[in-house]
Amino acid sequence: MVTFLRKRMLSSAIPLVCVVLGVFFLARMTGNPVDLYLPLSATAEQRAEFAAAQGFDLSIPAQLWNYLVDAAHLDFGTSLRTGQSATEMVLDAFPVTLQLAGVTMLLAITGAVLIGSLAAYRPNSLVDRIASLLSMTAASIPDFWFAVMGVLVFGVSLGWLPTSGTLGGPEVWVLPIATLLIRPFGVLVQVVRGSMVSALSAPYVKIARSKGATPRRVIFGHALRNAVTPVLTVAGDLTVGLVNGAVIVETIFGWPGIGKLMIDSILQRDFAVLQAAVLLTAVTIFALNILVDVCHALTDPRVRQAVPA
Amino acid sequence: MKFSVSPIPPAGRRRSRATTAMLLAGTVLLSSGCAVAGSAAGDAGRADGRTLRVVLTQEPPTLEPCEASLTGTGVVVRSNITEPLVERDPDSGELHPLLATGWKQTDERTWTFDTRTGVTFQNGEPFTAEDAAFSIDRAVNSDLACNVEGYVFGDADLEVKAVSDTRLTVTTEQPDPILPLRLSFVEIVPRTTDAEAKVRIPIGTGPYAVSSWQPGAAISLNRYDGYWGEAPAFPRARYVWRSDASVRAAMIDKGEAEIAVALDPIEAHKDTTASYPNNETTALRLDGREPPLDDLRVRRAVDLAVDREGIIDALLGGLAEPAGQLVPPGVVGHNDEIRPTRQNVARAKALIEEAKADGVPVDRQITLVARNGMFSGVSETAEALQYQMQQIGLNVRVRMADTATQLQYQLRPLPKGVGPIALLIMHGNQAGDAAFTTSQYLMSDGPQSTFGTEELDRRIAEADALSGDERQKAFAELLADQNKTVVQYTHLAHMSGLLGLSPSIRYEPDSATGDEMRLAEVSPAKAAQH
Amino acid sequence: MTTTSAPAPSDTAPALDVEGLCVDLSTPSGTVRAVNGVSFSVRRGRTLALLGESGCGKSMTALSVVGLLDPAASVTGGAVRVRGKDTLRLSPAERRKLAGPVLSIVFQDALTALNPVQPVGRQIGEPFRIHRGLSRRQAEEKAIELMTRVGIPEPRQRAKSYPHQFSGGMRQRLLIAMAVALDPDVLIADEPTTALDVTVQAQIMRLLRDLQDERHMAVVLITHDLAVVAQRADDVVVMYAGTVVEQGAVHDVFTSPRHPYTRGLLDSVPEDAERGRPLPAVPGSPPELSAVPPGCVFQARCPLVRERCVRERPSLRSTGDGRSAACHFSEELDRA
Amino acid sequence: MTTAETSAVPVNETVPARHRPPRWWRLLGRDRAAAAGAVVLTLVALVALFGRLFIGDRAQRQDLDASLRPPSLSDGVYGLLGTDVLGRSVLARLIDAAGTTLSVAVPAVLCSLVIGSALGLWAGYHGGRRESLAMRVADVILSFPSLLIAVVVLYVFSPSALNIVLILAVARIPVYLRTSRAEAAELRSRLFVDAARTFGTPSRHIIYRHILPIALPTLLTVATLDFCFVMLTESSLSFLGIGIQPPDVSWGLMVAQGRQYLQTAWWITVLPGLAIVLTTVSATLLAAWARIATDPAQRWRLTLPRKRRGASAAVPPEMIP
Repeated sequence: MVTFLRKRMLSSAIPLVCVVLGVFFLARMTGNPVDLYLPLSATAEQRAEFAAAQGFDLSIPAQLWNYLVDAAHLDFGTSLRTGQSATEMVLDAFPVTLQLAGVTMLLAITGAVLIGSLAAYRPNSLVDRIASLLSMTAASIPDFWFAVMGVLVFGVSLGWLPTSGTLGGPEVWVLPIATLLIRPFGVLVQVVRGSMVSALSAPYVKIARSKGATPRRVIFGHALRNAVTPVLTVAGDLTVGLVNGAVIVETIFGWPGIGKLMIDSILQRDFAVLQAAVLLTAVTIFALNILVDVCHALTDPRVRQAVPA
Repeated sequence: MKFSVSPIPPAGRRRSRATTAMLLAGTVLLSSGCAVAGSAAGDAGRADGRTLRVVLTQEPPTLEPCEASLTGTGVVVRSNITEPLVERDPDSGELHPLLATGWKQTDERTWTFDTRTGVTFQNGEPFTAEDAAFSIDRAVNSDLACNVEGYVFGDADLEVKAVSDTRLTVTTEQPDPILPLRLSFVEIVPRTTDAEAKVRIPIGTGPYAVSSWQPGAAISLNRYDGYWGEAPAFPRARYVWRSDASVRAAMIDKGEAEIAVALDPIEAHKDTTASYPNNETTALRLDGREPPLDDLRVRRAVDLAVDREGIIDALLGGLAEPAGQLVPPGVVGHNDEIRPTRQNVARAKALIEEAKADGVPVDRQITLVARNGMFSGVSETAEALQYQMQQIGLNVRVRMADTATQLQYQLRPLPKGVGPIALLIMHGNQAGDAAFTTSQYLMSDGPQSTFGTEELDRRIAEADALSGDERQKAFAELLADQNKTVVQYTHLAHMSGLLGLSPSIRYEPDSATGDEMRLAEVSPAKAAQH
Repeated sequence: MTTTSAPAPSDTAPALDVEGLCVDLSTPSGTVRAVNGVSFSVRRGRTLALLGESGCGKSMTALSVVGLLDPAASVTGGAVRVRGKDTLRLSPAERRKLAGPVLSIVFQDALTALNPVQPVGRQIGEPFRIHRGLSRRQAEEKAIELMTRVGIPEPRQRAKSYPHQFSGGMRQRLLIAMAVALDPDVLIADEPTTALDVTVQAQIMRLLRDLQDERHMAVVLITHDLAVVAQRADDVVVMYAGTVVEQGAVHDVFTSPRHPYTRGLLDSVPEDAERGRPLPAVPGSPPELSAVPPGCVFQARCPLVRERCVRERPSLRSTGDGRSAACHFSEELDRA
Repeated sequence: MTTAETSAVPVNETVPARHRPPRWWRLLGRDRAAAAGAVVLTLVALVALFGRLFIGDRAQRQDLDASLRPPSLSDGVYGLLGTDVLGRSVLARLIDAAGTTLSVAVPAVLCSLVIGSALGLWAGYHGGRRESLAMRVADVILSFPSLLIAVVVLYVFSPSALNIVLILAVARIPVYLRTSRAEAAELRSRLFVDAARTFGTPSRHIIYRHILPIALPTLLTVATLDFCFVMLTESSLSFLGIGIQPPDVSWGLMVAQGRQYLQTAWWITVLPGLAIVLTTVSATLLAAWARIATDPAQRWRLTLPRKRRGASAAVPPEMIP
C-alpha cells in the first residue's frame, strides 16, 4: 500500500505542474487588469505606473519566473482587488467549500446507498419506480432555479429557514446543502441502484440467502461492497465538481467559498488569487483522486493485489 | 483575520472549529425532515430594533477611505465611517460644509479652508487641519495609486499646507474653479494612518466605527459616541452581501434586513421598495470612425429607431426617465431644453435608405457590445436595441462582455479591426458637473470617446474655465450641439435605483444613495410600530 | 442444529417432500409453465438425482425448493415440505430460519458463488453467525474446522484469503463446507462438478458422499450426467420439458426404463461412456415451453408415438416397486 | 454472464438459441416508461430539427407592449404559453431553443464520448506507460477549473455555440476516459482477447471488434447521464452570463434569464426548466431500457408482465424484507 501511495503521488506531481502553468497562461490571455483597477478617467501615465507597480509590464516569461520564484517561497502574491495576501484569502474561503462539499457528499452517499439499495432490492417495484423517477428528476433540475425556489418557498413564504447567509444555527445549512445535494443525490441513486441490481443478482447473493441471511445482511454485508466500485468513482467525480466550487450556491446564498472567489477573481482579473485558488483546489482534487483509489483498494482485494501501473 | 479591530475572536476561525458540530447538526437536521421551528434569523442577526441591517450586492473589496470612489467601498465608508471636508447636496448640487466650516478662493490657484473644531476621530485623537492636509496628501500625492486620485484629480499634484490648527490651503497647478467639489471626494483620516500602504479598516470622524469584519460574511459597525454631530438613531449597523437580487428582495420580505440595495425593477410594485434617480445615464455610443456608423444619417437613424418608453416600461420597471443627454437634471450643465428623441421608425428607415442610396454600406454588421450586470435587465435591453436597429434595416449582433472586456471597448486605445461598434455605456454623474462628462465622452480624443469635432473640443475647453451661470449655459449649449452635429450618442435613459426598505424603518434615498448611504439618516418607523 | 422448533424428522419420514410443484415463467412470448406438477421426496441419508437436459426445469425446481427463484419466475402451485412445514407458505422470516440448518444448496460455479470481496473464512463462518449467534471469532474457528474437514491445506492461513486466490476445486470445497456448516437435513447440489476437470470431479463427489454419510443428510443431486447418477444416487427423477416423466430407484430405472425418453437417454450412452460427458443425444430437441403440445410432452421425439399421445397427456402413474412413469405405453417398454 | 449458466436465468433455459430475440419495439412497448421517454425524445428531436421552419422569426419578434403576458388561449398559438419580458412568444422561443440546446448538448456529448472512449480504450488495452499518461491527462482536465476556460474562451475569444460545445466536450472527456479505461483494462486479460492477440490481430482491431462492443453499453449510459449534465452546465453558464449569448436562445438561457420573474411570471422560467427535466428524464429512462435490452442476461427483466412487476409475487418471498 505504501509503494502504491508513493507511486500514485509521484505520478500526480507532473499534472499538478501542468495545471498551475495552464492557469498562469490562460489567466494572462484574459487581458490586462489595469483598466479594471483604475478609474475610467485615469491617464496613460497612471496606467503605466500601475502596470509597472504590479509587474504587468514585464514579459510573460519574466512574470512566470517571478511567480514561480515567489511560489517556491510559498508567497502567492497580493490580491489586486482587496490588497490582502492571496494565500490568506484562499485559505479563508476554502474551509467553507470543504464543509459544503463534505456535508453534501456525506448525505448524498448515505441517502443514495439507502434509497438506491431499496430500489434495487425489488427491481420494478413501486418503490423502485418512484425512487428512479425522483432521482432522475432531481438530477436534471437546474440548481439555481431550485435555489431561488427554495429561498422563496422555505425562506419567505413558509418562513422556516433563513433565506441565505452563513451565520447562525444549523438551519442556515439546509438550503445550500439541499441545493448542492439534488444532483449528486439523483445521480448516485441511479448508480447505486444500477450496480446493486447486478450485485444482487450475483450467485454469491443467492448463496448468502441460502444461508438464511436477512435482507439487511444480504444488502449491506454482501452486495453493497461489491457494488461500491462504480459508486466510488462517480462519487469521486461529483466531489471534484463540488471542490472546484459550488459557484451557484455560494453566489445565491452568500457563502464565501472558493468557487465564488475563483469566479470573482477571474472576472476581476485578480491573477494572484486565481492562481492560489486553483493550486489549492488542484492539490485537493489530486488528494481526492488518491483517496478514491485507496478506497477502491480497500474495498476490493483484487485491486489491492494488482500492482498499479 | 488581522483586520478585526475588536478583541472579539473572529468568527471565521470559530466557525471552522465548530465545523464538526455543525456537520453533525446539519446531518441530523436534514435527515429529520428539516422542519425548523420558529423563524430563522439569518446572517444579518435578529431583528432587535437596534441594529440596522443592510444587504449589499457584494463584499466591499476594502474599506480604505482613499478608495471610496469605488462604489462597493464608498457605500459603506463615506459619511458613515469617514467624512470629507465638504459635501455635495445630491439634489441641488450645492456644496455644504462638513469638516470644513468655510472655504474661499484666496488667489487664482489657491483655496483656503477653515476646519471644524471639537471633532475627534474614533481613536480619540482630535481632528485638526494637519489631519486634513495629511489626508489630501495621502490620497492625491502619494504612491498609493488611490482610486480617488485618478477619479477626480488626474495627473496634477496638489500643494497642501496646514497654516494653523484650523486652517489649510490647497494650491493647484492650474486654476481650478471646482476644487472644493473635487475635495468632497477625499475622506479625512487621522495623521497616524499608514501613508505607505493602504489600510483595510479605516478610522474616521463619522457617526459609526467599524467593530468587526468577518471576511465573506458581514461587517459590523457601532455608533461612535464621540461623534461631533447628531447621534444616529441606530446603535449598531451590519452589512451583509448577496449577489442575487431576488435573494436581497427576499431578505426584506422575510425581515432579515432593513435595507437592500439594487433590487430588480420587477419588485418596484411592492410597498417595501423605494426608487431614486441614481445619477446614472445609459446611452449607446456609436463609433463614428467605422462605416456605416461614420455617416451622420445612420447615427441619427439609430437615435430615431430606439423605443425609449417601451424599454423603460417593459424592462426597467418604468423607473427610468427617457434621456436626451448624458447628464441628468441636477448636474451642472444639464440642458432643460433638450427633449429625448421619440421613436420614429419611418423616418429612421428613410434615413437609412437615403444613406444606402449614397453608397453607405448599411448592411455591414454592427456589433452591439454590452456588459453583463451593468444594470438589471441589461441583456434584455441589448436584445431590444438590436431588434429595433434591425427593424430599420441595419445588421446588428449582440455581444455581452464582462467588465474587463467591455472596458477594452470603452477606453482608449480603442480595439482595432473589430468593425463598427455600438457600445452600451452607463455614465455616472456623481461628481455633479458636466466637465467630468464632456472631457471624457465628447472630446474628440477623450479617453471614452471615439470621435468628435474640433468645434466641440474648443467649446468644451472654453466652458471648463468658466464658473457660475456662464458655466452652466456653456455646457448646456454644447450638449445640445452634440445632439445636432455629432450624434455620437443615442441616449437611452436616466436610470433609477431601487432600494428595498423594511416597513420598520424610514429612509429617503437620494441620488447619491448608491455611492454613499448615510445610515445616520435612517430612523425607526415609530408610528408603524405603535 | 436444533435452533428450529420443528421436530427432528425421523429417518423414515421424508426430509424433503415436494408435491405438485408448478413454476411459471415470464418470457418475451408470454407466461409459460417451466415446472409443471413436479413431485418427489427424499429421506435423510439418501440421494435423489434430478436428471434432465438443459432447460427441462430441474434447476428451477431446485431453486424453488430453496426459495431463490429469479423474479421472472414464480411458484404457482404445489407444496415443498420440510420438517412438516410447507416452505412455500411460510413467512420470509420463518423461511430464513430453515435456510442453512435445514435446507442448503451448492452451486456449479464456485467462483461467482463466493463473495469476491470477503475472506473465505468469514463466508464459511457466516451461517454460525446468522443462526447460532456466534461471535466473529468463534465463527471463524468453526470455519477453520470446516475447512480442515473439506480438505483445505493450512486452513488457518487460508481462511484470510479471498476466493480468487483459490483453485477451482478448492473453491468448490469451500462452497460445500459452507453448505454443510449447520448439518442441514437436505443438501441440494446443483451440478456441483460440471465446471471442474475429471479428477477433481471425483474428489468432490467423494467428499460429498463422505459428508453425507457423516452427517446423515438427504442429498438432491441435480445433474445431466448419467454416470454420476448411476454411481452416486439412490433414486432418480427424470424430467422433460418441466414435467417428471419417470422416477424410481436408480438401479431399477436404469436397468428397465419405463419411459421412452429415459430409454433413449440410456440407449445413446456408448458402452465405454465416461463420467463427465454431456448428456447423450436423443434425436430432436425438447419443445419450446411456449409451444408444449397439449398431449404428451415427448410426442415429437418419441419412437412409440401414437394418436393417443397427441390427444391426451399421460399422467405420472405408479408402475409398482415404488416407481412411476408418465407414458401411456410404459408397459410396452418394460416388456421390450 | 455466469448468472445464466449457474443459477438458471430462465431465458437461457427456455429460449433456445435458434429463437430470435424479441424485436426491440416489442420490448420497448413492454416498458411503458421507456416508451414514453422515446416518444418525448422523438418529439424533442423533431421540434429541434424542423421547429424553426414553422415559427419563422416568431422567436425573435418583440413587442414591448405585450411584455409578460400570461399563458392564455385567446392570443392565438403563439400566446398559448405566454410572452417573455420583451413580448416574445414563449412557445416560439421554446421551439427555437430546442434546436440550440440540442445542437450544443448532442455534439458536446458525442465529442467527449468519442475522444474520451478512444483514448481510454487505447490506454486500458495497452496498459503501462500509456495508461498512466492517459490517466494523468484526465487528472489535469478534471482538476482544471472549467469555469476559467469558459470565461477565457467566451469573453476573450468569441462566445459562440461552437466554443461552448468545445469547452463542455473537453471538460467531460475524463469521465469517458476513465470508464472505458477501466473496462478495457479488465477485458484485456480475458480469454477471447488473448486468443485474438495470439492470431496476430492488430490491437486497434481487437479494441474495435472485441472490447468496444462490451464497453459500449456502459459508455452509452454514462453518455445519457452526461447529456443531462451538459444541458444543466450550459444553463449554469447562462446564469453566470457566459453561456449561449442572446439573441440566440437555449432552454438553459431562458431559465437563467427568467429566474428574476419567478414570482411574477413563472411561465418564463418554469416551462424551459420543465423542458430540460422532461428531456433528460426521458433520455435516462430510455438509456436504462436500452442497457437492459442490449444485455442478453438482463433482457428477461423487460418481459415481465406489467401487472406482476409491481406485485410482491414477482419477488421471491424470501426477499421481502
